[in-house]
Amino acid sequence: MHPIKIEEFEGPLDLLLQLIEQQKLEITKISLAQVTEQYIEVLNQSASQHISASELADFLVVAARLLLIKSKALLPFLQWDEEDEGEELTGQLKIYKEYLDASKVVQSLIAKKRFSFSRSKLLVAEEIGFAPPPKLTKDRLHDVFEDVIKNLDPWLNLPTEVVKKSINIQEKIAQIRQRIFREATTKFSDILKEAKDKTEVIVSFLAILELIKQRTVIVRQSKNFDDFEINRLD
Amino acid sequence: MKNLKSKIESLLFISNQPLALKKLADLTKTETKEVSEAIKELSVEYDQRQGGVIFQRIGDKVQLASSPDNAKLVKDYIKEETTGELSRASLETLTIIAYRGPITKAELEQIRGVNCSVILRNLLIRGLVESKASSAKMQNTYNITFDFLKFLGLSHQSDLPDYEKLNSHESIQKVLGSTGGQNQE
Amino acid sequence: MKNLKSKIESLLFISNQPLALKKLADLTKTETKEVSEAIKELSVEYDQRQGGVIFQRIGDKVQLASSPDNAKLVKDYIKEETTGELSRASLETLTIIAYRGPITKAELEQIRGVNCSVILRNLLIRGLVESKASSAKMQNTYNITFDFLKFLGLSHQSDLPDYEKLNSHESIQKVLGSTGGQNQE
Repeated sequence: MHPIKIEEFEGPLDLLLQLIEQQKLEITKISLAQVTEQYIEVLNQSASQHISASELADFLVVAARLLLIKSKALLPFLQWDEEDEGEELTGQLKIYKEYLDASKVVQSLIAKKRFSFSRSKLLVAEEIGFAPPPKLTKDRLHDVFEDVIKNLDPWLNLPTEVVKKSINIQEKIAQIRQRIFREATTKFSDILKEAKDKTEVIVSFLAILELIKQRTVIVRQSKNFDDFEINRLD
Repeated sequence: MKNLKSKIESLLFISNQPLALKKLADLTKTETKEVSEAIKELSVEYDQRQGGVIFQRIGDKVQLASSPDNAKLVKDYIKEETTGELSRASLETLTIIAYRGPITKAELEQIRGVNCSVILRNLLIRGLVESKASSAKMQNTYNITFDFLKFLGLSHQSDLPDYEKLNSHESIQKVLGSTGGQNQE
Repeated sequence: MKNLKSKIESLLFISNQPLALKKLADLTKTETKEVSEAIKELSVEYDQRQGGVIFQRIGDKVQLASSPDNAKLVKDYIKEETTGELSRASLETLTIIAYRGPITKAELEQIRGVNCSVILRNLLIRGLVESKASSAKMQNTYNITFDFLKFLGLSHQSDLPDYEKLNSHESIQKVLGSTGGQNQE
């Protein structure tokens, strides 16, 4: 495997693109499956240092989509919807790449320093002196300031909202873990039956992978591309 | 028409901010449609003249600016300290907004694949992006400002390289319309 | 020559005052004689165009100005801009300065969430706001003027309605204080 050395990335798509390009791959479903593990590894390494709380949820969402793509390639018996997640993500990635390339062109345009400038002050013949807006009152100022304060709310609440979103994903992972713990042995297809939407399917995968890594469960598959059993290790 | 063009030119010349079509129509007591015609003609005239002053337009706003050919001369004269330095995230976001604007936050996030609240706020504060309530899209849309256009030294957004292609990206509609809208809040 | 004309035009456009031939020669690093030639040509071009901007020569100084044909329109616009009611954006800015001044531009922009450069300049021109070098904050601070305070019928800033409560409102403190590193790029 190629060593992963990612210096800096702007969001999950950028990270994904860097991983693909490092291995000189084209943007295809197969390459996405190939870099899935590395993506998750980088995520584990960098989550605390490089990824802000406001962006973590987006990184997790892409991780989940990657796992889904990989699992579909490995386990064709999984058929939970008609949408082709792989097509969708490769499409998105290709578009992102086009704008990323364009941003380099824009950067070189700016670097030429061909700036233009406009007048900074209204062109008036004489000094204006003191010219208050005739109808303005102190009460109006008061009302406007209250509005200004109220308008700060969405921004001030933003960090909480974003954190909530990542907690949701992490909570789901925790729920699924507990389920696996309750039953000593369970089938993957059974877990999937209960998944309400695509995100839960994805999250199930994340949870199981995590548990395998922690050596709390072991997964058995009788033959390739088949359903598998999850056993708790006591 | 010549008359109206002259009026618009006078107003733009003395003003220190971009003027909207609607505002120009009010000031000149003319229909917006006529103002729109006059502006188109003026814009073409300025483009053809290639003089020391350019005619910039973004959406329904217009402004006169010094030609980018004389950037250094003007910069030194007015003692501007513009460097045009932008972080990668800013550059990436501005590029998408420049090519796709006016664009909603959800559309922007769909392309970048990441929450853009923080970066948008930074760009709004730096005056490189502005937001507008859009009744058509039922939410705010964002576009680049004249200040950013001046960094680029262009008269119009559409003068950006490959504008046609990146503005009306075929598959982008598919992505934006898809159910994979993970980033909607 | 086209080049030199373009340079002179840019400088005249951006300048708020007439420029002497000698000054133009210095700025463009050209001989006065060439500048004189270029100015003649520019002057003829502007005369032929009969647009909204005219080229004036007074003694050895030259300037661009709005056409006298539109004198009334321009005067009305300036009057509206400098003595009329404030736009919503300007009003918000003035209000924040009234309740929070002395305040830096950066703090002001954190609260409004948008760039305030142009608005601030216009409020300064109208004598509603003044700026002061603040050694404590290492940058200029802005506050409302005494004239404006008197105009509101107040003798102290703290006499503004609900001053205590609004001045130190929690949301304002939060947005100016640690916003959890949200504002770094």
